[in-house]
Amino acid sequence: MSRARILESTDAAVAGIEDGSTVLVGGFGLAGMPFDLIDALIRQGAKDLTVVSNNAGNGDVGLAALLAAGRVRKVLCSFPRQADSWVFDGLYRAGKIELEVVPQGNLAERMRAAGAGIGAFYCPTAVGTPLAEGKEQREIDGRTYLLEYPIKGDYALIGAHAADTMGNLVYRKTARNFGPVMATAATTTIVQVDQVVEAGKLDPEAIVTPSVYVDRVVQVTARHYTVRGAR
Amino acid sequence: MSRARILESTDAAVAGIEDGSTVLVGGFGLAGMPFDLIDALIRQGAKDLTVVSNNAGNGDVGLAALLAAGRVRKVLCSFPRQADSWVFDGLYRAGKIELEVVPQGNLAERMRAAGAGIGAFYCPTAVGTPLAEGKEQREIDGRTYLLEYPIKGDYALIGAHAADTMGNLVYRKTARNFGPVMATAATTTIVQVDQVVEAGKLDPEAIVTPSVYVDRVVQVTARHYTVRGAR
Amino acid sequence: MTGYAGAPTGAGHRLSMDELAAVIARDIPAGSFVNLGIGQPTRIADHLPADSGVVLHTENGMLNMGPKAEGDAIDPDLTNAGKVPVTELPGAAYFHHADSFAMMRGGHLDVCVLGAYQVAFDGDLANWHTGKPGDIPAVGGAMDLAIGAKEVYVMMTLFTRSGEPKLVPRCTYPLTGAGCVSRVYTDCGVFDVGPDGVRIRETYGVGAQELAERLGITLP
Amino acid sequence: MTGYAGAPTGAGHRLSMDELAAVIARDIPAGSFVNLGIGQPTRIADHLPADSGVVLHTENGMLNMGPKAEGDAIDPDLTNAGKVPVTELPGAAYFHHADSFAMMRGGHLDVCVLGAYQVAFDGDLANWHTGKPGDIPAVGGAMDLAIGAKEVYVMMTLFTRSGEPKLVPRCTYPLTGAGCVSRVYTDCGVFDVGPDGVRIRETYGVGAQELAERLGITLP
Repeated sequence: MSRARILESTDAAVAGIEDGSTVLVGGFGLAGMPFDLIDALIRQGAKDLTVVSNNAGNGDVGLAALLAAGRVRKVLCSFPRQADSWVFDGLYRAGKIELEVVPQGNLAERMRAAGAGIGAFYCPTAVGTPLAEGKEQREIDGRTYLLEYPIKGDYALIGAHAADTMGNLVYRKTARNFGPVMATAATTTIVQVDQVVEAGKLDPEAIVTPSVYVDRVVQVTARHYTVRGAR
Repeated sequence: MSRARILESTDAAVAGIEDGSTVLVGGFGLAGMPFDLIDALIRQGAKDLTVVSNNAGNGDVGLAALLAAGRVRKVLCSFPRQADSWVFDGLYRAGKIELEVVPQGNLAERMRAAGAGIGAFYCPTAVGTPLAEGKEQREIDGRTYLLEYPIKGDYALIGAHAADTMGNLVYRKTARNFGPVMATAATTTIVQVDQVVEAGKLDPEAIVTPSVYVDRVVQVTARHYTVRGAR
Repeated sequence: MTGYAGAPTGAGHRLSMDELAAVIARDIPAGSFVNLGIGQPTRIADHLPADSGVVLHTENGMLNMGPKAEGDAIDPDLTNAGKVPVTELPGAAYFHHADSFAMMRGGHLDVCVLGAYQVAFDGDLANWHTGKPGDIPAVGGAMDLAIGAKEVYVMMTLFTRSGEPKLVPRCTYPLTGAGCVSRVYTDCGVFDVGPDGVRIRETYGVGAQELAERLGITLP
Repeated sequence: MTGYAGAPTGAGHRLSMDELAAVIARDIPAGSFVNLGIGQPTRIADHLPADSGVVLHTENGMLNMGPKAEGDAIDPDLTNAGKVPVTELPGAAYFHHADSFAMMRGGHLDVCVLGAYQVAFDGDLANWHTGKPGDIPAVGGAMDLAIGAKEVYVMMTLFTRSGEPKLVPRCTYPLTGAGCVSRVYTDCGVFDVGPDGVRIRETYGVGAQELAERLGITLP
């Protein structure tokens, strides 16, 4: 990918996302969720989206707001049902949204595979469970594995703590979660950060997402929510 | 794995390595090579070893010295033939050592798979080449892949820059190379570091190898060599 | 646990969930790397001795997690897998989700303690889905946790509110993992499970004989 | 390249390897992420304009590598893939080998430039092994590089010392990658290769007609 662009607005950052796109949305619950990019995506208007994210929205903000706006056709996630996932619950029960449940580690590893050029991999998770149905099974060295395929995104919307002007990223604490993996798995990675610093200001030993994975960066005023409820 | 132990000597660090073990040896050429642990391993006397490392030794130090001592039955590596790999070259031409050549990225990814509990993976590297011989081949989404299996070590000997008292590790520049991957792929990971600091002194955001992967740590006086020659 | 409807009627003292958490904390070897599932298992952290050297993993990307955060210490960027704000201990490390689950799947954690709907005598685990038609399925990290740690312990009440045993010959709920549980800690007793079947380790407030009859197992 | 034995006999000026490096540098789009193979391709770095914004990747774990280190700047912990001490530019990042090759294999680099023994008209590449019985095989990152970048360019002399073309209908040396090369830069000219066969883009010191005859290709 060629050099990351530092943009002036979230609207510019989400420009061009097409109807029908697969969008990887960062965050574990609300930690690391790119609220401002999602709000911009709602304004931008792309619809019929497939969203890949760990959860299916909390409360009425972020991903939940995108779902409420009716822009999402399908959700791939590990944990849609939460204490405060009323938006998703309502859509799902009304048959207005499709759901594919993927174990959390498989969600992460399948996106990593997409980013790393791995065609498929044998994974021990979910063997013998209903989520193994329809999957190819194989014994290797006496253990049973399921064949899992990559999950690739057209776009990733993620949140990070800081970017340098080249697009290198660092994160904060457990808000790191899916961001680094999604950045590798999407054709176009769009990042909201709390601050942009000059290239050379981030410790090269501590950069988590190297610039090659980042396409668009926008600085936003940090907004945080705390959720109550189960994962 | 239970808590890492900080040991007083390299001899204590390599104690118990059995004849016939598979030993993952860090370093890319000399950068990151655990010279002191290898010297201790030579004193310790384990023989009939299978060594997994990117190269097959440079000059007369480090891995080359272990080879010269006649302790290695087989080498898995990506690049044995170098301007200064006379020890390996001699043993190989005399039929005294077995060689398995593995593309560099596959070497890394197969060790990652071992550490990550992946049973096997489909990889596009080496398709259509002599190194594809005997490997299972598969088309996925119109591209051809080879099935690659994990490489697991009984021991890993690696070099890092600093450890904290819990065993968390940071590296320096390109000396990081195979260390973090090997630490995940071995039953017992033994690390030489330039310094040991109190837990809490390393930035939790910048730790590259978390303590769970580290079994034994020993502090040594930094020794560095620079090589001339091709990779 | 003071008398839920389904528990045995013996006069003895069954363990409260807090007492049970203390029992499990006692059984976790010093220096272990441990993942405590959301819900009841989280309580175990409060019972680990300060010098246990146990390091807690949370699958959303952290090792050496500290206690729940209170007041000003609450940081929305620092939560556990249950999305509860927590703290960090000296020597903590952060990593992304693929690395976190690689750590688990690769067998690097010593112990994982999970809640359960049902555990089978052979170690099958059901804890993610009731299988009822109206329920929205949600698995989270349960299946990854189930197959990941070296030892998977379950912490649960032994009986449902309506008196059905939750330690069963064969799970009727959809499985989370097959043959993955090695030990089951309950208010009425502790059990080893696995390929050789179920074995009572200790009992609380109820005789082994009565327990065996309620569960339909044979004492050795 | 001043007259190696096998080159065409025309009186014109064939490019030196340094001139060729400048041509390749010119063709690399600004802002690209690029891996330069060991040997001749390394020279390309010296010809990239300061404002090109090209970011160099070295597969031993670094992005935004700077020029070769000299004197006191030599740090044994900082080398390129050829194990030559190098420097770091502002905005550099370090990562481990699995991450570095994931970056390559995942198609995130724009251009990779490699040396070669032979390239076939369809883009097959041979650059790792002569196949001679006495030779010790050594592949390094060659096979990973060959299939990794979006565009794989080759930089080589067009003929061997004994006058054999190195751009051939079919490689006789063991392959490094199948159909992976898109363009071949040589002292005598630049060629597009691939599924549609070979096409001459430009020539240096020799006519297209003569070149076509030497290589056994037909001009359009």
